[in-house]
Amino acid sequence: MASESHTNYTAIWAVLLALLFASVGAVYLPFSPALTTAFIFLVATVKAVMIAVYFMHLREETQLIRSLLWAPVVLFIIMTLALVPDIVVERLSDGSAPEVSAPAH
Amino acid sequence: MDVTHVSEGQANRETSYAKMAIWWFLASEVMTFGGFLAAYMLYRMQAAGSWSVLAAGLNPWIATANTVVLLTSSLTIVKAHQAMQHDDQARARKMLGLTVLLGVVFLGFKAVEYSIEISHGYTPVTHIFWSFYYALTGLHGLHVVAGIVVNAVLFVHAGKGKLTLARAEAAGLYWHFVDVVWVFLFPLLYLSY
Amino acid sequence: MEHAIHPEPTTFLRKHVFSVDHKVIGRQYLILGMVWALIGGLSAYLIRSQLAWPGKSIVGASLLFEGGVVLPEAYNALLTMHGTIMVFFVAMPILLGALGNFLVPLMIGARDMAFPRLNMASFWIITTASVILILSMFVPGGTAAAGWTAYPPLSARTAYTGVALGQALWILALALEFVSFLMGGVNILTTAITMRAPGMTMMRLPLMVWMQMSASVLFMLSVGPLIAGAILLLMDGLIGTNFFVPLAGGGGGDPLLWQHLFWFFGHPEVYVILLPGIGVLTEVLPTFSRKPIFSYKTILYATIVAGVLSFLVWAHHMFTSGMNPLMVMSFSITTILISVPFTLIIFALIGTLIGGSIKMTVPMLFAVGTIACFIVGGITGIFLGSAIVDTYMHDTYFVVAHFHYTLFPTVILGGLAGFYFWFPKMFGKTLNPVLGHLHFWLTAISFNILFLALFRVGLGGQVRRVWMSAPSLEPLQHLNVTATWAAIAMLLGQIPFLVNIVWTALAGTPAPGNPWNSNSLEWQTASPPPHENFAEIPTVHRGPYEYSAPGNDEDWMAQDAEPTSAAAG
Amino acid sequence: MLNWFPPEVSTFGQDVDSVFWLIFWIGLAWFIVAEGIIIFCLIKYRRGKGRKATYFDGNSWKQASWILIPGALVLCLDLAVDFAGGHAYHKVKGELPASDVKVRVQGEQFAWTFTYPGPDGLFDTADDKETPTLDVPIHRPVHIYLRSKDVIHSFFIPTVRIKQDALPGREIALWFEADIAGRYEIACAELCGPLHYNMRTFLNVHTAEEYAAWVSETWGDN
Repeated sequence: MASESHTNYTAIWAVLLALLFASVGAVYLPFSPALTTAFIFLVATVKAVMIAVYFMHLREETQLIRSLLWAPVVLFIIMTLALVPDIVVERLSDGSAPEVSAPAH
Repeated sequence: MDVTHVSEGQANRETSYAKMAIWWFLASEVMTFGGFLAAYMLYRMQAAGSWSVLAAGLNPWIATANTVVLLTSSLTIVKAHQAMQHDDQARARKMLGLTVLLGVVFLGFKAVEYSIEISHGYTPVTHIFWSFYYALTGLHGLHVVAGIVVNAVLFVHAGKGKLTLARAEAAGLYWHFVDVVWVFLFPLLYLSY
Repeated sequence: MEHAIHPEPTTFLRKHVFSVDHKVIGRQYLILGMVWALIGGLSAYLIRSQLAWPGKSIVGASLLFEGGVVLPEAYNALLTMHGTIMVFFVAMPILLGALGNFLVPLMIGARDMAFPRLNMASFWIITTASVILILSMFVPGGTAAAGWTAYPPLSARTAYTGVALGQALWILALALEFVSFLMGGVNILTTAITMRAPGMTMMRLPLMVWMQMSASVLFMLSVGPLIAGAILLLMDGLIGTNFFVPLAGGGGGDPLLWQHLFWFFGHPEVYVILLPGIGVLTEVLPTFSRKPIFSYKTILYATIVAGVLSFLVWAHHMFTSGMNPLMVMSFSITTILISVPFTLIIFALIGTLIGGSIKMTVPMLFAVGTIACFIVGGITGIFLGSAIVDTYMHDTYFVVAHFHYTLFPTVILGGLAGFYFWFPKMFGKTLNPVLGHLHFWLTAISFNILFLALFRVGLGGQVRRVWMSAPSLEPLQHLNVTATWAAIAMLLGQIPFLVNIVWTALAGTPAPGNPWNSNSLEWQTASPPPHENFAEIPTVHRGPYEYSAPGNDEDWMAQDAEPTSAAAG
Repeated sequence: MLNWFPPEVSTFGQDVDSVFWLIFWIGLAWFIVAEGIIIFCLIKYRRGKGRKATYFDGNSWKQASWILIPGALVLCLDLAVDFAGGHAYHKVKGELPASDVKVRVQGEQFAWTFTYPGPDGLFDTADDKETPTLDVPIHRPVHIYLRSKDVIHSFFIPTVRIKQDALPGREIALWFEADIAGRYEIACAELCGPLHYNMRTFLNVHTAEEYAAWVSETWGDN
């Protein structure tokens, strides 16, 4: 069925760990929060793609299964971007919101 | 009833029932976690950085160790799948056992982390950040538990030499998915601004 | 190695109750859907009676409400249950569960679904969800009463509606229903892709199979955010978190987020219900026009385009909800554009009638009735798609009439077209056509009177989900009364249908394997099909719509008939 | 024309109605075309004695054009409706025109309350007045600042053709200018609990003199 994959999984695993420590370390570097956040999520995306391609053998899959991964990711991005102008807005903070809220402060 | 009759549609996709089903399932799971992560990210953006002071209540070191554990478990389960390609049931069994063990270690770390946070007074109703923290890690944790159960069952099958490649591959795909979710959860919760 | 078919069950339990046979599961879904349809119909009767004669005692309601009077809290619970039952426990089980499960393996020439046990589990999960939904009506605090859309903060806090456990059980019932149809969707897709008979290429699939597959894909890609939202809403209700309830100090959650998560799922959901309805039409119309479906490719590509677009239109349910006006404009444009693929599909279905030799049997009557009514639904959608007109129309009875004109034809009229068409194949007996015709005219006429009256009431400014219409709308009250009498006539119109079923079950004449001389594979085996569907897996030589093919004396040619002359499609 | 709507009394009411009628006539035309073809086919092609169906599957471009052309026509009409609707929408929901008449509308479970800033023009000052009905002058734009105290309500004045959900935790601004004096009904359009049907009040559009009298009577002292 799938070709005898001789890719060295341990090497990929090592790279993943390296990327992990890079992103954890990045938090302590004196860059602006925006830059650090961008770097961290870039690293996370690279790790996700590596796992998908190597560990989940995506390269050997049919186009249908690859599209199964792309469709939800694209829909997720569209939904999140479409919601930004509605949720990420300044809200009332002068106490006129509901009194009947949870005991949580 | 003629069992040997092999139709053109079935022959080239015979072993992919389990894989086809898992990928469809993972597509809907990506959307479910996507809905969660979208809600969390949007609220965090709306809070414009005010959550980072709350996130200080988290312990990134345990989480980093957890990420190492989960990445390693992804390695062991892909080795189990590799072993199954050579129909090496014994090695697959060893690797599956390691995966189950690492999964339990992950949950152990999580339990320790939860107890620390609750002892500091951070409960799901403390603040919406903590509500999201417990909701996200809780749901992910449940998926880890489900993965451990499946892998344990396959571990027993491998012990009796009855494990099939399709099932090992499907369990592997599911476990890698759970790992990918954590790969995104970790920076979102512990490292972001 | 062919997927070994499960052995034929022997005990009554394995044969009829805990069965893994897709045919038995299809029948079980059908019965579940029809029982819920009666309950949903009775709740509609109570709602309409309260609107026509506010505060009065309703005939037959005294066993539910003391004195037969529906109070406002009970009214809100009724409208919540009516919406939830009709969408999730009638439309989905009948169109996806019954028709999907029963037809897909037969139409592609397979012996059963790819995962028979998963298929059985999906039925028993939705049955558990049904039990939970019924239990949620009898818990302290009453039934969920925040509408089937359950907008927070109304649905998130007990203080606002007095409902405590009812809302949580309602969410749980929905979550289980989603799990059930996720399993069903995986099954249909895996089966249709990997288990087709030899020669059954993707372009020779009957369009019903394509519609079931696209409906499953739409459902699986859209349900995720709502599952996330449901879990958050559950935590808001039970634990008291603030995901959707804002805090006085400006923190806390945002109710708009729930609306987005709900409608991101909500709109693809209505296409999940619509597409199998169109799938019924693409099988019934060619069979009784003795003519191929008009432009198989256009319908297929229009369905795919409509499916993709359906993920980009959800916010037209929220034009007046405080959304950013720029977002409102972009969603208004995509919403109005989605009328184009559906125009193509509807005109292609009408094109199937042109040049045909049409026999108005009962299934054909229901199918043509479905198209005729759906056209009204589609056109009134344009009003609601235009943001400025929707500002006036939103949450009025115009919207209620619009979505009934789209959902009712596809689920009830389209579902009944499928029921009368495949009843001989499913149950091996022939229904009485006279009762069928009577059933159609009673249902169709009363449906049109009911909702045309509500269009007018909606234009007059009557707001939706109100226990009593506004005093300023007194001049339109006679329309409310007419609509209620039409609703009662429609419910009574179902009696010939029930009589027909009972009479056929007891004394119906056995049905032949291919009563309508139709081409697709399910008609090429016995009625009802044996346990393993086909004695021998058929080899397919042509598409499913080769009716009146030139050079062929018969006016039909089964998909698996040997190619005798040059007529091989 | 057919008087299906309540009379429109605001400056942009005419725009809303004109877009409605534009869609109505286009829709009616398509309705007649589509239903006409169906009825025509059912009669002409019914299975009489020996009527044989003609075989064409519509997959060739020539035949498919029978439906692609109407589809393209619908696309063009859709775009026309988009532009007409978009223009009117921008007029209603675009930036608010300048105005000195401001009212804070607060929706709470089962009542609307209206707060007027009073002579100093500022909210949350001593001279604010709160009334159960919305009193506005004629021919002058009015700013509404919509809030909600508990659940989602929807501020709906049919005759003025505006509707806007009141979200708890947010203040949403909208405007209208009434050009016919009178007393018009205000309703809540979003399900907000058991007495949602009863959450109604009135919009009083006063002529200039009446408005002055109302102002002096409400703020009697100065």
